[in-house]
Amino acid sequence: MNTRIISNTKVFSWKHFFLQWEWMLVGLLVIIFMMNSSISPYFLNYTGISDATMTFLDKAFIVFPMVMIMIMREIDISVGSTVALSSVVMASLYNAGVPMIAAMGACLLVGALCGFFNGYLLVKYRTLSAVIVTLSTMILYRGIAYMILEDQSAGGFPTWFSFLGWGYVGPVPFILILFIIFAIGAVLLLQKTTFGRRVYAIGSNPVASRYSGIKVDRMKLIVFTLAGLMAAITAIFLTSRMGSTRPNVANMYELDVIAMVALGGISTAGGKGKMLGAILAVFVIGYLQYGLGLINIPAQVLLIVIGVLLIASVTVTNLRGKGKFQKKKSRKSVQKAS
Amino acid sequence: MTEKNLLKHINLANISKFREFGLLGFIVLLAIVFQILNPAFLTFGNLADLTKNTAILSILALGMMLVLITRGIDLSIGATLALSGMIAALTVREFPGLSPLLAILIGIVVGVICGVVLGFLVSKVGILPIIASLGLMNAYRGLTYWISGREWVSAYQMPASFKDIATSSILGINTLVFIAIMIFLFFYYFVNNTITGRQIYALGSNPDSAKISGINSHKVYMLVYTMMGGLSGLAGVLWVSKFASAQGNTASGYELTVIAACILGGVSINGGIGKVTGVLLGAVLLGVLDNGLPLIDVSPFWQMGIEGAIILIAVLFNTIVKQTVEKSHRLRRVI
Amino acid sequence: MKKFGILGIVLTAILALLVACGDQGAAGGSEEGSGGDTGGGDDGDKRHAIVFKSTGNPFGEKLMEGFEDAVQEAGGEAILRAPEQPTVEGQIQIIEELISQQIDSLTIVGNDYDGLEPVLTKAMDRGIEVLSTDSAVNENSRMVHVNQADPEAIGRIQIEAVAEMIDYEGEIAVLSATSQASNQNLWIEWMKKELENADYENMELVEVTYGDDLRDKSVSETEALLQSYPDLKAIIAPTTVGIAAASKVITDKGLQGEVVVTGLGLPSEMAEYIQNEVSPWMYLWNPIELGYLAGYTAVALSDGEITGDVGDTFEAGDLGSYEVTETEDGTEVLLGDPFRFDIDNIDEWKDVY
Amino acid sequence: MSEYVLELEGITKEFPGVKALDNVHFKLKSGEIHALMGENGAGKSTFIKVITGVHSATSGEIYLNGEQVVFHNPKDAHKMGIAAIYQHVTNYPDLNITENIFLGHEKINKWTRRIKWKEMHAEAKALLESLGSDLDPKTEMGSLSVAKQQIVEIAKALSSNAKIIIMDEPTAALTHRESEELYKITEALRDEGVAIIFISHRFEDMYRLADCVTVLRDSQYIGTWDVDQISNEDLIVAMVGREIKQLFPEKSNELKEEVLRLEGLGQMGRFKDISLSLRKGEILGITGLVGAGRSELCQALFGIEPYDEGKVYFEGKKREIKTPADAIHLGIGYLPEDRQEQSLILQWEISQNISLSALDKISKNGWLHLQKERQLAKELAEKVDVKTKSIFNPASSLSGGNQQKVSVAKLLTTDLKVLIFDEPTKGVDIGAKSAIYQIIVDLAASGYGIIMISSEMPEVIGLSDRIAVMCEGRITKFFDKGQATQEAILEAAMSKKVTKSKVG
Repeated sequence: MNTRIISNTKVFSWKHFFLQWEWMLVGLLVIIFMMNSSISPYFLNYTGISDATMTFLDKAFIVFPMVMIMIMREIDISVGSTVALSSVVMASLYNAGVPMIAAMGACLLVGALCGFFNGYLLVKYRTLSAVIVTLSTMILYRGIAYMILEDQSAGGFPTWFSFLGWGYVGPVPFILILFIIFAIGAVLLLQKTTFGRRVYAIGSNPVASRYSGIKVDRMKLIVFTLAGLMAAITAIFLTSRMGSTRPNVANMYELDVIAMVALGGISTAGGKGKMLGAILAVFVIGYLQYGLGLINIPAQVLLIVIGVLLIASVTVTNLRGKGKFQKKKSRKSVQKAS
Repeated sequence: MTEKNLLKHINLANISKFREFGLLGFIVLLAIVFQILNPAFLTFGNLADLTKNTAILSILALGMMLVLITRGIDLSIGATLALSGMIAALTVREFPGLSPLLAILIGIVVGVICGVVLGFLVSKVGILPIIASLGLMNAYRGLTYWISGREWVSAYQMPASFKDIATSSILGINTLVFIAIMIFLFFYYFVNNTITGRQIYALGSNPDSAKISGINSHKVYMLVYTMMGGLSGLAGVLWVSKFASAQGNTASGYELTVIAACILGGVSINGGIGKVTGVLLGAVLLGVLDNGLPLIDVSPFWQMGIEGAIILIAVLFNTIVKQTVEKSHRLRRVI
Repeated sequence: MKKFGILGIVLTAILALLVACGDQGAAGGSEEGSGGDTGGGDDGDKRHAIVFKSTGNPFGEKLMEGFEDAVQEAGGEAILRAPEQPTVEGQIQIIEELISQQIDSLTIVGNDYDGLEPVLTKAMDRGIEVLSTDSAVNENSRMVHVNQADPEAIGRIQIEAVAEMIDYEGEIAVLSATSQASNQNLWIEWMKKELENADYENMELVEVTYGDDLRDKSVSETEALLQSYPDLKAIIAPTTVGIAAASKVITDKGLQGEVVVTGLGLPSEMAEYIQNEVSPWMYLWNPIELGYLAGYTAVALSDGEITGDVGDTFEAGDLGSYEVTETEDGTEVLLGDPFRFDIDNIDEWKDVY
Repeated sequence: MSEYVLELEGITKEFPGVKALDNVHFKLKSGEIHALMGENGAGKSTFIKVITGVHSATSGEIYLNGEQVVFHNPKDAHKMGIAAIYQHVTNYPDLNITENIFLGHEKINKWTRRIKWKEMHAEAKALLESLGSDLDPKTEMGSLSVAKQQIVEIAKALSSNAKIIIMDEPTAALTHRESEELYKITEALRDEGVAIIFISHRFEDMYRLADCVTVLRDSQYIGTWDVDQISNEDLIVAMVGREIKQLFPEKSNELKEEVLRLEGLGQMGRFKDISLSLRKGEILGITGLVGAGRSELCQALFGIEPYDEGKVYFEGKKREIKTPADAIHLGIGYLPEDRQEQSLILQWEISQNISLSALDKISKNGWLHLQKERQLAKELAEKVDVKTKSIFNPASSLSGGNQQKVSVAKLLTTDLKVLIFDEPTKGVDIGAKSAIYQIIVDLAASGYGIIMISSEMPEVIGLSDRIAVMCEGRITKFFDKGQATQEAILEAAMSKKVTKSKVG
């Protein structure tokens, strides 16, 4: 129709590159490593660090889907209960004579079903918010776990099962290998695929996404099911690490996970943040806790530190994109009103 | 669409108009079931217990209602409650002669300070309420352990006057219940008949317009979180007085119960909607469940599952009614 | 660049907070953090750690106090830890941190009987002596258990006490905790066995309820018991929060003398209700002594004085000599019989723990 | 006492990096309707916000009745008797009518500070009646139609005894009949001595109502004229800064075979018994009053809210459309009415916006191929002539018209055969309007079947090959090209008599 030339080559900007939140987290991680090694002589020790890594990685699996969920402006606070329920189902089935592999399969299935149910309710009843749905199912799922196991614990798993949570492949913890594989997958999925692009689109503007032919409902079902599935994987590792399980395990895990995701720079207003940030945040919080644990900081101080760190980091993210952020906030509310 | 279906829709529409009556009906139904299964349910003594146990929950739920109406959320109230309860208890342990009114005041002041911090983070710094209150929840809880030196304050360390706050009565009504009623009346008046009260609804209903209408949104956010904090502080003192013990882990996770009460009471998490009477009924419903389930010999391990199922059903019922009403609005148009 | 300035401020603030915490830990002798600060380990001092169920529990604080006393008397260094919530996950994390610090012994008060087995086994593999106290872990997870009292005795003595209080006649109920810890159910089992005795034929255990160690839940469970069983004569609550909550309800309802409460509770929490005779007496062992004994057991294990096998004997400071004995699961060191708190002695104990 | 109730002298407003108003003058007499015109982005909205105290001017003075005033916040302006009715309805959907009317100046008891509900309800009722509306003031605002909400907004302005009322595009969401109501009310207000600033894109509004007109362009003051002094062409030149010769392009499209046919399509409560057909290369205009079911019909056709009766034939085969994805897969594209909410992701790059509905095309097995995306975006952005330097600029950096072009470019990414344009020129200034018309005609010429919904009669008449008029959920009349006149369409739009719609 005409001859206007529009550029389609991207200009690379170092400034832009280094102003990413992820660098801030990398810096934080370096500082924490320096701090830890200066306050405790036991920190710089390969076995110690790798052992510590194993203790905080179990719940980190839920971070992957939670990042997607929060980018999509939703939230899932039932994941802790999903961990408990799927863990309890797995252990009870095993104790009832089901082979361990099948019990693990059932665990994954239960987790996925829990997540699917959340997603289904959310999609079927559009006016319901995710907070309400998952708050209800949070109580429900744990309630079911209590119905199944009452005050008992279930365990006595085969010896190979403990390898999952405790084992090393060569010098590297098995769980870390699996986590890295999942992490690479998650980063690629969110940043390099159409799936990821759609996740961001839905979070940035759900209405426009739907009008653009994105199957928003199906996407929601997928990510919530994924959250359930990852909660089940967490359940497997957690159960393996404990060797037995109870209905009260993984209490408040959702809050830990949300804290990691928020620290990772994912805004609950949707559409913003990177998977890599959340993955870095897992290690920031994990090693901070470990380092403070090495100098035997009391639990209450640890609580305060984590709380303050969370608020401080989010404050910085907010100040960072203040202009953009506010614009978006108001846009969002317009949308809600309409 | 048959005539009969149409009629059904219109009936449902009426129910939603009187949503509170629906909730009340459900409570009555539940009460009847409990009564049939255990005649001790509808006795004066048990009902007195029930109201006493629901008082604190309803106080907190009213505060949470305002927060939710402004599209916010406060997850730190359990920790605020523990912190202010603990500080009040430590104070009366040191100064047994302290007037109980002053103890209540101390609790409220601590709560207000906690609320102001959260309000500041939300309104001025612009952190999302769920994240800000999550962070503060950790911080306040940690502070509670720190201040108490991880000790408890036990019954014998509290003066009788302090413990009497919860057991005494005013005008023949238990003080806890009396305070809850007073707060209920205040809220009823406040949200319906004062400008500030209506501004809270306006802000939640449409934050952008509120700006143009000259509503100072910072002030309103500060106000609701401060009120929530103050009420948590008050609840903290009442809690400690009621159970005659202050622990570091007091009311851990209680915020979720409070939010559940609000949701049952019809408060919308998307802001703008919520009635004082509804929230009260929501709190009472949870109170009835907590009181009734142990009475009818339900296995203690089933209680949580049953509660979860009832909350989910109530939430779904509410939504289905709402959707049906919208449909019937459309139906009335003849084409 | 403004944003990085802000980040700098934030980080400085966090570091300052940490430094402050460190100072505080070093200054306050009774703080949990005190042990680790001296660090090192090359100076020859043995380091003994104890991990309690959760922080902010007075029983645990006293237990750890006793433990610290014993370890210091023996010339070692005590590390006192507890997770914020009473969870297995939290304890596993702390134990990993302790393993990294290459401690010499680990005393665990388990949040679960079996759930700590993997991590404790790992600790033992790394050359750490592991023992449990108060709330036991299974025999594979530890070398010896320091038992406050024989569960059988605890169970039976509570029935005997309640029988005496209500003249061997009437309905009784049990208000338990969540029974997440291993001991509660075992005691209740022994109570039921004791009740089979012909002496108690006029007594009936009508219900066992669970207050989850939460104040509000324990109160409503107690109220439900009173409503459901108007003829209820006694409540046995073998848990601190439960017994105090139940006593509070009886006090508030003015049922002194009609319904009695007994069980296991902290004297500080129960002083009020023993003095107002809602609970004529109740039992508990001395957590300070229990911790003290555990401390000496830990020291003895790490010095190679004992190995946790049956028949080993060792000196436990002021408490005298103890012997490791055989039980159904594993070996144990038994502190003694539970202590009875009543109106005559409560005043001297209520300020102690 | 000055003869002007409101005077603004040399108002300049700067935002970081942008000068939104540059030395603007404005004078308003009492009892006058003063039109304020200008293209989008000319600074009208900012100007209004300065008058109402939402923004404070960087420099310049405001005189009210000859006295200089300074507004620190909206309340100050409100107290001085200035009220505004904004372009996007700014009400509180969860509050009732009375509250919406009185928000900000509630009637309260002096001593108890209690809100006097009874009085307010009564007064609200009286106000509404004076505006010829029988709404119950206790009704929730959110349940009202847009036109009724507009009436409440006016009542709100009246309730504060405003001497100056600013109406920012009040007719944008209204139909002709509703606009006519609004004109009457506005005139009545003027006759009572209220000064009114009326902002509109519609020339008809201005000619019908205004006494004089002030034009802004590119944040600058261009001039003020009496309405009868200035010709249409001059006004356009003043607004656009250049002459626009021809608003509607020459049409050269050729009608080919049928691509889409609807038979008895219906959706409960929204529309019923819709039968029509569309040929390749054809532009079918659909018009009618707001609420006649036009948008609903097209949204159903696009699968936003599925139809519940009737049949859709696409290229001769019966098809089901349940979701937008179905529709796009089939070859039906939709340009939504509200591009900012329904089409674009403003903070995203232009290229990402363009590729959003064609992610499968720029990917392989789900992996994004960025090079392909950029190529596609560049091609299409150039094709629809988006005025930007780079496809990596965020969509928010574009003007309304160019955003609309990006929305159109989005439709061109996939292999579509039918395009539905829902109010394609809504909120678009004159310059961009004719560009969009050109695009539509070109698209038709290249073989797309096009359905265009519009409330603007000239647009419908000027572009369509055929026009379907809807009224209360049904198609009341079809006009062939050349048959339609504004009057005939209006009559059909308001008639309840259903002409049996012919198929094909």
